[in-house]
Amino acid sequence: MNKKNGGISKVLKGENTMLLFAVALFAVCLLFVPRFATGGNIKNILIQISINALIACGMTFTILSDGIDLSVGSVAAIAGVAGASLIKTMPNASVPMSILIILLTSLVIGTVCGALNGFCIAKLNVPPFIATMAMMNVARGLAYVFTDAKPVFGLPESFGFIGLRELGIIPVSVILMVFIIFLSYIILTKTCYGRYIYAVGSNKEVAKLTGINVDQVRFSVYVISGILSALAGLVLASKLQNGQATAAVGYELNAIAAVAMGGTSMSGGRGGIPQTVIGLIVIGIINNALSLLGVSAYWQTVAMGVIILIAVVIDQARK
Amino acid sequence: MNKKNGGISKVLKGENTMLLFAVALFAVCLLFVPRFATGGNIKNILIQISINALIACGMTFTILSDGIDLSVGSVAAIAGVAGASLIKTMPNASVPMSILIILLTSLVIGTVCGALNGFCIAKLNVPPFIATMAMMNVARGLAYVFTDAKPVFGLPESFGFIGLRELGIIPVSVILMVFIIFLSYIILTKTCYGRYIYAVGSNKEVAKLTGINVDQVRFSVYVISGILSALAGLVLASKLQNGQATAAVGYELNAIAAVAMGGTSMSGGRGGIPQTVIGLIVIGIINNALSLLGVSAYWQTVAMGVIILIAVVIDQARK
Amino acid sequence: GGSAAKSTSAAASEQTEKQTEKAGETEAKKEETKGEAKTIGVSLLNSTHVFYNSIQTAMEEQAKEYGWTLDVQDAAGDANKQLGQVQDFITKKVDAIVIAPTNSAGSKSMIELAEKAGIPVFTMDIASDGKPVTHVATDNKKGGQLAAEYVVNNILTEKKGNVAVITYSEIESCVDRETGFTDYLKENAPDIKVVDVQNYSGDQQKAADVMQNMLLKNDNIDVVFCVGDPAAIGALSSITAANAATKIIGYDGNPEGVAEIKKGGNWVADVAQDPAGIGKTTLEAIKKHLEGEKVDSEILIAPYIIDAKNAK
Amino acid sequence: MDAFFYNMEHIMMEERKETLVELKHIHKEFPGVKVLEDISVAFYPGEVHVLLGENGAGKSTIIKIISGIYQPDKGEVLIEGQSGAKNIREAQQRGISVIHQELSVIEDLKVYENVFLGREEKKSGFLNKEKMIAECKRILDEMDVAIDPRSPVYKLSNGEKQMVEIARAVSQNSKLVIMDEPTSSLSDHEVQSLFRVIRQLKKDNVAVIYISHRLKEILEMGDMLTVLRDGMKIATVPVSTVTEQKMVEMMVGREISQFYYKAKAPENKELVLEVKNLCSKNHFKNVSFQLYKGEVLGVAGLIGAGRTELMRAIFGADSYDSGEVFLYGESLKGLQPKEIIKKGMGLIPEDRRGQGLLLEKTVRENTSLASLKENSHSGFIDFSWEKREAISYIDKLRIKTPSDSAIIKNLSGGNQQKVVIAKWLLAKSKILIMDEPTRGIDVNAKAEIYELMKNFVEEGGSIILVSSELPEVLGCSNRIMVMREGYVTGFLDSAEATEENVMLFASKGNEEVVYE
Ligand SMILES: Nc1ncnc2c1ncn2[C@@H]1O[C@H](COP(=O)(O)OP(=O)(O)OP(=O)(O)O)[C@@H](O)[C@H]1O
Ligand SMILES: Nc1ncnc2c1ncn2[C@@H]1O[C@H](COP(=O)(O)OP(=O)(O)OP(=O)(O)O)[C@@H](O)[C@H]1O
Ligand SMILES: [Mg+2]
Ligand SMILES: [Mg+2]
Repeated sequence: MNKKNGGISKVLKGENTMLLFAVALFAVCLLFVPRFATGGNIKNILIQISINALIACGMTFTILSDGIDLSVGSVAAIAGVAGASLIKTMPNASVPMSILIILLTSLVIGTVCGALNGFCIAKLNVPPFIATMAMMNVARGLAYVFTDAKPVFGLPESFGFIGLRELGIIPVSVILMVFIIFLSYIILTKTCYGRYIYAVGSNKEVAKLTGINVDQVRFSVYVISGILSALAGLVLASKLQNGQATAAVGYELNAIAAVAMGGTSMSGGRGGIPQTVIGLIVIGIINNALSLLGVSAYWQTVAMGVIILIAVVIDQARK
Repeated sequence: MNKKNGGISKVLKGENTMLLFAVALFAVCLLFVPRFATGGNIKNILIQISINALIACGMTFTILSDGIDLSVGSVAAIAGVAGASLIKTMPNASVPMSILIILLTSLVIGTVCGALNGFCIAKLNVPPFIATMAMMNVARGLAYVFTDAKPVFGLPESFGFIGLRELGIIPVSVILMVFIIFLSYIILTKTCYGRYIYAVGSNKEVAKLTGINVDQVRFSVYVISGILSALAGLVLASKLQNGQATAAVGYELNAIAAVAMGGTSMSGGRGGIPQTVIGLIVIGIINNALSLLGVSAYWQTVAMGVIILIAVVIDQARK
Repeated sequence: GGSAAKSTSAAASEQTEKQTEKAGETEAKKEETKGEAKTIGVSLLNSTHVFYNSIQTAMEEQAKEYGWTLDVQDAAGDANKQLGQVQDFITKKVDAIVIAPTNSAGSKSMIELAEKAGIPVFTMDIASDGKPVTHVATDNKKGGQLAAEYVVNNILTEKKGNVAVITYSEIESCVDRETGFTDYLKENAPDIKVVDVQNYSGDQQKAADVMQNMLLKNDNIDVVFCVGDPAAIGALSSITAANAATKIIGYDGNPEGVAEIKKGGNWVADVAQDPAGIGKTTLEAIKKHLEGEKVDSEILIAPYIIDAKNAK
Repeated sequence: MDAFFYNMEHIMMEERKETLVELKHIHKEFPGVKVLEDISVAFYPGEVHVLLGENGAGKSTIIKIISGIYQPDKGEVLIEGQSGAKNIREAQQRGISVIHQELSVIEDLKVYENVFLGREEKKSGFLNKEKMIAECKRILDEMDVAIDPRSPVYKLSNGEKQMVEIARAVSQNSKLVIMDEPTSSLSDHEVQSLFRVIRQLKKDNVAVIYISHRLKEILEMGDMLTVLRDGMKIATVPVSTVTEQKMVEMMVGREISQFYYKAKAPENKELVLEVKNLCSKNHFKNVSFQLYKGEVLGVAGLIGAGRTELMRAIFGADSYDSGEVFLYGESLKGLQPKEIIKKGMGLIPEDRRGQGLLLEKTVRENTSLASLKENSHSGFIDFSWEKREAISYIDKLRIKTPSDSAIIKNLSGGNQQKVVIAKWLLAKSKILIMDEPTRGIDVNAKAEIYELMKNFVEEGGSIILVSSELPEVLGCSNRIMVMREGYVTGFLDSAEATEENVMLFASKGNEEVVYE
């Protein structure tokens, strides 16, 4: 909580420019984008960022530890495919059963992929960029082999609970997102483990000489990232009611963009979940507004690039 | 030349494992892959790596300076489109004229895109990952806007000179590749400028204290990368006899893979062109061999990931 | 196949004419009734692909004629992004939604969402696992068959020889073209051997590379079937460079392909889809539906062969 | 008294004419801290001008202003009568070279590349490597240091890196050479080489600004002395007019009665740590020694003797080839620092910025890092404990910092070092390995640290004190182990330890290896 208050008071003092930018952007959209200011649309934005949010939380862990995880999209795809195939064998699965399957599959697939990444990085000393790029190929390839590039569909209704249903007026996927964001925030700011991630990301040698198990920390962040990516893949499959090997291509860049845009340092040690959340919101608002404004697809690409740049430039200029 | 001898003697001493790996891989392919050992195939491999080689040389500069350039593929696309559109207005262009157009377009487009990247990074202090990711979006988007996503075709014969013709038995694109590799090597190892790139990549603060113009160095590597990417885009357009906004998608990862695999540090200061060349060759051989062996597309993806990983793990284990 | 295609598209254009007339007659009436200036939300699979581009152009022309507004979005091959776009369309309260789904499965939830909001959904090109009002598409398996027929009837008339395929393994509709092609040969000309199938992943340059490798690996390839025109362009550059005699059959009917066929080189034929037909027919179906008429749940636009004879 | 100094300064200024660099009424502030107030001082060619002051007094800030890194808020810098340098490059071009307080070499480049960085020799546009290597070798030989010009810098010991930086600065043919604590990681032998170089510079009429916390050096080398206290100038006087006592008084504002604190050697020898035949290729060979409860074991040697490598190996940070380390009779073979720390050992590394501190983090976070887990509630950090302890150590060690949440990067070097010490005191270590613990620390703080050490051993702790400053080793240790080129060449106890004896062991050959 400390930090959050810090964040807000910093904004008031004009220090956290990116949050200021997000607020300004939101205000501009409220005024100028038709139908932006409806409850339904705000809900849409939240739903639209929820998948990226899960992945970006995991990415925050790896980037803070001075790593990176390029395999997130592929892990999401393979988990989605695996979960869909599994649930397909139970046409009458109940909602709790579906949720159980989703959580179990995330845990298993995410842990396996993440542990392989983590092992190569922490134990075999492979640069994170390479190790996770290799995993990106391997997981994606296996998803193709497994499904022959055909979507796995015809899933039981109950499978859609997490991705499609709402509890009251709040979509389940949004609740899940908020929960994961909160959990990640707590881990990173309130626990020793979180502090160790920052330490390792700031300076591995110092961390080691201070008695932190650097290998363990580096290993574990990839497992976390793997599990959250797999979970994202399953929410995606649930939302789309199928699992497909081509899902989530290029999501690593979206997630990295959200993390880096908020101000988390790409070389580790500085930043955190609040920054990632701001990045997610800014990107989510831009995407939504451009789409509501009916900007052509090509110009959307250009505009996205320019706005991200402007946001970061303003942020840097203040420092 | 020193370095090269150094490289070879190091291999003999078993120090440069990645080169050893490349040699072993080559030997295995010679023995077990049908038709691998033909002159025609060696030529094919060289042609196949030539585009990536141009981009990877530029990438080596940015990575050595502790940066990265994600915009290479988009810059290649926009340059290809621009060059093709330009040459299309001269249906009877001669070969020298075509070459001139290609070189001029590379220079102009590459310099503009690279300078924008460099300006944001060196002057506005935007993290390289973000700045070049923004450029990746902007350049790609503009290429689409410019062409409405339609290929620019119906180009004069002469435009194919660089991409398709051979001088004697050596393809022009291969000659160009060798020239650019050689030039990059000389710049990085034999000039003050090259030395400064290493210094900046190794430690910006200290480099600044020793009076190196850090901003200038950081700026210029992106211009170099831009020009080489644009050139790659034009060679590609020449080879395929059209310019396309969708060209070279995802080429940044191929180039980074080549650079990083050879052993150049992702955080700058260590590595160089010989390492990149080894990386290019290993990736080229793997791709070619898998294709010759008729491995299914899905398994090719998996195999690529696994082999890259094995190579890097062996390399790390030796250290 | 070719004749069927013509009849369908002829019928389609006749319909168009009729409707335009009708629209002219009822112009005065329409101004009174609300909702004549409709807004249609369109989410394309990949607007950077020439094929979808042509669909878009045709739709825009048609919409202009109707006085409608089109809101075209690009899903860039990402189902999740497409879902987001459908949600945005619902927010915008469009009158109808057109989806070119990114995959045969997965658009069901989008259709349901829109239905809940009372907005009719139409699909194009790739069939959905949900129930749209109407689905307008090319038959991709059929397209593959057409290419194979062309090989048997016009190139390897002795029903003997070697053919290869450059496919796009990650895209289902392209894999359908591949299987349509190979299955037809297996059944009707078993002596024509498919000696190699390679993936180009949508990258022209990769198509050039795999073509190079295929030429080296196989002593003789008579024909290469490319599941998309970009692959054919890549293949052409390698075949030209190697001075090989391999003939190319492309797929899509894009202008650059037609231009090559007219030149009379190695690229001899192309399976043309009729993107303009798909676009127009879809809008027509929407119009009918909004005016309360009943429309067929599936309208197939048959592909047809373009070769030197009918290339224009 | 101040008036007296002022007059003297005045008289001397009139005597001499050409100033090389002159500061006039310089003010400098950082957000929230006034660092320099109204500083005026002049530097002359052929003169070694010493800047003296406690940690955080503003010495480094002055040299950063002269060398164009910072611009003053008020006042002006004159270089040869012209206005000051706007950036580092310009300062360099105008003949100013600097050895910075924190090691400033590029680790990935080779020695000769570092020495010539920014002013490479060229032949027809390309680098002339042969010439640079030869030239570099000549410079290093002149300085009497045996470093291969072709060796990558990351392979050198800290002291060797420092020599490389010195070589770089003095070979630039500058008009002014600024040395900010050049000797902080050098032992006597190298200090003498450096002094030879400085004497040569003086002969060549080069101006030298010299900063050091080693008072003896100042008396030996300095011509003029400027003393700073809390960002203000106290006085500028000729070195010949002061004594060590006087300097301390001017600097601290009071007298320091006792400087070194040596605890009594323990009566009954209770073995704590035993090292047996420890070997590591290239670094140290066959090292054996014992450490007893309540004792300070000094480790002396010239640079590159392998002391740092040995300590890291004992601490589990590096692996070794053979031999064994026993802590309370238990072998530490294969253990990581994490486990060894749990058993009660702590290491204060020689390179505090690279290995001791998380520079971007706060004083509080750095202080608590080693004991976070032990004081957590099932994995959750106890924030109130953390803040309490951080503040209490800021008090106890008199760490000069705006608050416990100040970013440690902005503290002066000496205060940073105190935070490292606080970290291990808080972790309740029983055995502390201190590698150059007073590097860059002012006399006052040094005395405080020595007192801390004494209290620590008196309460039953043991210390291995690695230091290149002989008086410190002699003054604080109960026993001294001397190393040379990776070998232990001898042990001296309190009674027989003199500078001469230690130097004898530190520079004699392996064949004369003597064990206790
Ligand atoms: N960038 C900065 N931001 C804020 N405060 C700073 C900064 N740099 C230095 N200071 C403060 O300025 C004061 C003077 O620092 P300086 O480095 O000049 O001291 P010094 O005399 O060189 O000390 P030492 O002997 O420890 O090296 C210190 O209190 C330090 O905390
Ligand atoms: N990473 C390394 N790789 C290779 N050699 C190294 C490495 N680190 C240190 N050395 C060598 O080991 C020797 C001992 O270095 P060490 O740092 O232990 O010396 P030291 O006695 O602590 O000296 P100093 O007082 O200079 O710190 C040095 O000569 C150095 O060249
Ligand atoms: Mg200082
Ligand atoms: Mg040392």
